[in-house]
Amino acid sequence: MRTEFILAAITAVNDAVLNSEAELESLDREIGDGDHFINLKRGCATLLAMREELAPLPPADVLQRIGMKLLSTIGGASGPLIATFFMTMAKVEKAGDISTLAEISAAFTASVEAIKQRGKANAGEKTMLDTLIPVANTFSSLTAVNAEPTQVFDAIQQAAEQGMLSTKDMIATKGRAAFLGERAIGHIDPGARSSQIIIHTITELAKQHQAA
Amino acid sequence: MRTEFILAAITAVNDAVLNSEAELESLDREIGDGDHFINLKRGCATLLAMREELAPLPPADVLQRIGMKLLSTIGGASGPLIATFFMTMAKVEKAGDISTLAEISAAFTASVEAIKQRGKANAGEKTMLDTLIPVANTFSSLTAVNAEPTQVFDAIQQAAEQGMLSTKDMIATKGRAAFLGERAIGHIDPGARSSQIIIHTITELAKQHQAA
Amino acid sequence: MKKFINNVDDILTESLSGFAAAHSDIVSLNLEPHFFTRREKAENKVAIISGGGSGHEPLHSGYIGYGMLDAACPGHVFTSPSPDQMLAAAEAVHAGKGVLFIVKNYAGDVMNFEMAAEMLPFENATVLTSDDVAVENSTYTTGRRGVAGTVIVEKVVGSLAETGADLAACKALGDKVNSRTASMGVALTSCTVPAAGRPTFDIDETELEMGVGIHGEPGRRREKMRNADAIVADLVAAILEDLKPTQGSEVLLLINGFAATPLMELYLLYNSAAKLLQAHGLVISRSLVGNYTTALDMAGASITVTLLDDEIRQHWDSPVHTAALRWQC
Amino acid sequence: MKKFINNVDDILTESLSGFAAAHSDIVSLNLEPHFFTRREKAENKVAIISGGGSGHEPLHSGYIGYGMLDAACPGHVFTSPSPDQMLAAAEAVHAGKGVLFIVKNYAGDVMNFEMAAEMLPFENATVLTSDDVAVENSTYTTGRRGVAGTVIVEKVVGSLAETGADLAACKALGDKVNSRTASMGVALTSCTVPAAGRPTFDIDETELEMGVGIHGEPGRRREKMRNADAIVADLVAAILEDLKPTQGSEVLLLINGFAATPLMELYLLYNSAAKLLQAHGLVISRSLVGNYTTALDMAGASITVTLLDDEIRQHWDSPVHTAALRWQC
Ligand SMILES: Nc1ncnc2c1ncn2[C@@H]1O[C@H](COP(=O)(O)OP(=O)(O)O)[C@@H](O)[C@H]1O
Ligand SMILES: Nc1ncnc2c1ncn2[C@@H]1O[C@H](COP(=O)(O)OP(=O)(O)O)[C@@H](O)[C@H]1O
Ligand SMILES: [Mg+2]
Ligand SMILES: [Mg+2]
Ligand SMILES: [Mg+2]
Ligand SMILES: [Mg+2]
Repeated sequence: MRTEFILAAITAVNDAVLNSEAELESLDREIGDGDHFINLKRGCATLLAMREELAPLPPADVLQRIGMKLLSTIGGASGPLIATFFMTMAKVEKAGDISTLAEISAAFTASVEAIKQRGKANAGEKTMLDTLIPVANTFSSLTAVNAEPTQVFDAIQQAAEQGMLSTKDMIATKGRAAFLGERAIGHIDPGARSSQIIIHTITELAKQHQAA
Repeated sequence: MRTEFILAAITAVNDAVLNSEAELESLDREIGDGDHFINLKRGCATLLAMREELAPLPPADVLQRIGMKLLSTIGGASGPLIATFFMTMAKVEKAGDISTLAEISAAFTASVEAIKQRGKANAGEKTMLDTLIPVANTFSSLTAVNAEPTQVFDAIQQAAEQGMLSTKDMIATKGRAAFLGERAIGHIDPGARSSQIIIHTITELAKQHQAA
Repeated sequence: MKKFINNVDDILTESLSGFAAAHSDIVSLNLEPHFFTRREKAENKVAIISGGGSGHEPLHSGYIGYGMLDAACPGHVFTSPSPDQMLAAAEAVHAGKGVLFIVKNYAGDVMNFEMAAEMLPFENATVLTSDDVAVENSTYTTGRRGVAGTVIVEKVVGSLAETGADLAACKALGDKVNSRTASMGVALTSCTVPAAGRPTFDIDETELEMGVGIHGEPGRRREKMRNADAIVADLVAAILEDLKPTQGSEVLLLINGFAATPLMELYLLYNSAAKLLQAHGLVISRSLVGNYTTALDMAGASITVTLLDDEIRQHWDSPVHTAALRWQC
Repeated sequence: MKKFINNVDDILTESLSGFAAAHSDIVSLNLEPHFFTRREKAENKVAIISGGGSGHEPLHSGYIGYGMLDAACPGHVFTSPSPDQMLAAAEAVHAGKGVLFIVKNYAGDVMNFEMAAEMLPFENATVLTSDDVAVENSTYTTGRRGVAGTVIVEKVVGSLAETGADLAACKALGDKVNSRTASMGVALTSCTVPAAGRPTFDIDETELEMGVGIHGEPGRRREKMRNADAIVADLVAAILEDLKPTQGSEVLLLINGFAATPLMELYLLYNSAAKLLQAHGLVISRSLVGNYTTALDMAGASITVTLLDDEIRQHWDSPVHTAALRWQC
């Protein structure tokens, strides 16, 4: 993983999140407390402001600083979960350069695993994990067979989208939507949708870097 | 003044007040605090319930009990003023039977005078007195020349209506509307309107009793 | 109109009964006529009695208790109580040293308390509160309204009465506090009188009412909604224009909510007002923030400033034990 | 959205600063990261720390002071604070006897406090409050929310900590109070998160939301508006179903306003709920009525019942001196 790519991703994700304001806000209004967009926006803005400070650092430090910073800026349920993701990525990167797609995939899987631990949650509970777990699975199975990078990215995008959409018909058992019982049915989980947007944005960026 | 007439007036005034709900409520909403109709309705309902108790009493006692009862039921600004009116009528009646129109007129004038004292107000301040003072004046000048009763009642009705309408262009200097400054202009005073309705109702009743 | 009520006609009795039950350690309720007294009658002091229309809770019943009121007479919603209530309350709490009525300056309250005072068989006096600077003062008119500053008058006079001071001294201190107190309010929404069932005035998302009282009566002017600092600047300017405090004066700052405005916003207003007063060279040595004098379900707030002196500060700080204000005991 | 604000981004800091200035005799504010502590650090006691999203004022900062919290960490509106705040707060108030976190049971709060607890260099424990019976409890799910009952837990545990009790004892009492406390709420309007600028849910004049929490999240069901007694009957039934109190049990009854509901209505609800509890053979020996755990500008209220015993009653009655709860001192 290269610092340069991470910095580019910060900008791209920030744009994508800002472009989804109305949708994310209304998803969290419907089955949450309405602040998911604001929380993400605050996180993105802080990372954006950190780019100069991050630029000279090795990727492990970049990931660790991102994790710590998000931990203290996002708050809410998504804050510690997203932070945990980055802090785990940093740990894996620190342990040994992640550079091949397979290595990235393993790091990603480990980081999603850390989210599961932190949130005491799993697939099927109507959370961001319903996007992240299928993505991790697809990512590792395709890299295991050495699939073409673009093929991998396309498959990830599909898995993310399907996972996100699958939350629509679920009853929630974790997070705020769990308080709603059956009333949560028919609504996509905001964290599942934001994760899918972010994954889509980063894989698009990866495809461009790939092409360049 | 006869007890029977007072009891009939209670019923008639109650009907008239109830019929003016929307108008009185909105007048006091516009330049007051919105309760004038409710206050009057509460007063009327209490008197209605007292009719049996009042029926055997001499007029002076009837007027005194009405005054005391209204004093403890209406509240607000109109309560003590209306109560003062009846308590003064009672005092005059006690001092010597009021039976001729001229005597009634004198008692009315004395009672309006008592309202002026109690409220420290006069004509032109955008209150019920802008209805009551012209009525008192008309009443006494026509009875002084021994005008026909129906002529007197018609003139009173006209004076009341003109007086009530005159409050529309006034700035208030007494009562709640005084807090509004120029914003009170363009609105009829609720107490001026309710007094006019009551006077109209009673004079109509008097005309009927006259005819019968 | 959406409210927690059963029948409109029973609101008052049910709410008063709830208050009496929740605070039975402090107050007793009399039902016919309506008045509250302290649970234990106080002896050897001037009896301090207030009252007014309901809908301003915790005013006045929330201020009954040691160090403040001896009794309070609640009227119907926004309607002055009647003399029979005041007479019965006075009868219940008079302790041989006379009765002081604390009355907000509204035609109805003034006349009803005046009639009670005329009929009262005890020595008595009245403090009229008139702290609302939104209304111009004049001896020819009804004059200024009494609003949230009334709480400060009741606290300070209540404290003095507790020391055994005589009626004249209590009346004099009440008048002094009132003359050193100025308030002004702003509404973001109207309130809804339950029996009327609809908002007293219409106002849209882009407007505010400046200079409102506590009855949903329209204010002095309708204005475009502005930011908090701009609103506070206008309120504070009107208050200082009236009080004309000298540099270095010590003040009490009360940010009063009208009921529907959350504490988060009231503290934001406090922040704004405090900075402004300090910029004017004033020293804020006492503060109060919350819903102390309300207007049914209105969103809005008022700012009150009292110029302190040693006497007023001492009586503000002294122990008080009521449902809505309690400290040092 | 009509609120007293300047810029949406500054609301929190301005409001926290106002709170700190208005109550500078009780609390101190730290700005980066945000946390409040008592003005005078307490010694020789377990440090009691709470925190949560803002918008529930006076929860939690209003409960800092003698007999209750040592520190509180305010998050953004309806957003859990983050571990750095809790770590810094703990650092500031730890007095050698360990730290007890009192945390309302929401995924975000739980995870953030958990991460802080993991990083904390001091002995620590956590009491999770989960009094909201509108949500079914289960170990497989997020479980019940912590709502207004949290105030009772904070008061009682705060009192015990003041006696020098150790961390395990404070944690045990907190868990006990929580297990003996049940709440349920109803909303008449939504609230508006300032940064979102529009109400979280739409609801019309004829409807209510039954079983809501304190974040404008929809409740368990949308119902037709009914009279107060009928609403109270449902809330009380759910609470008693959960607590299953025996005849003659002594309880504390809290009627909590969500912010925009006037005291007049809260006392009417108290009247209704008290009668019902008495009819169920319960003895209401302690009461609290007011806006103690709010949901921004939401109209609505919750009912909380705590089963008292000698220990809980004693710690409820003991002296407390905070901005929002004060007695016996
Ligand atoms: N235990 C959990 N595990 C995984 N994801 C969770 C968990 N709890 C909540 N989430 C995710 O967090 C999202 C909400 O985030 P956000 O709105 O920022 O925080 P909050 O719910 O505290 O307001 C949910 O949509 C869900 O995807
Ligand atoms: N000082 C006064 N003298 C005469 N009439 C007055 C005075 N003050 C108020 N009024 C009358 O009382 C009316 C308002 O009565 P009402 O609404 O019942 O009481 P309140 O103003 O206390 O709510 C006004 O419209 C006005 O006519
Ligand atoms: Mg959220
Ligand atoms: Mg009126
Ligand atoms: Mg009135
Ligand atoms: Mg949140």
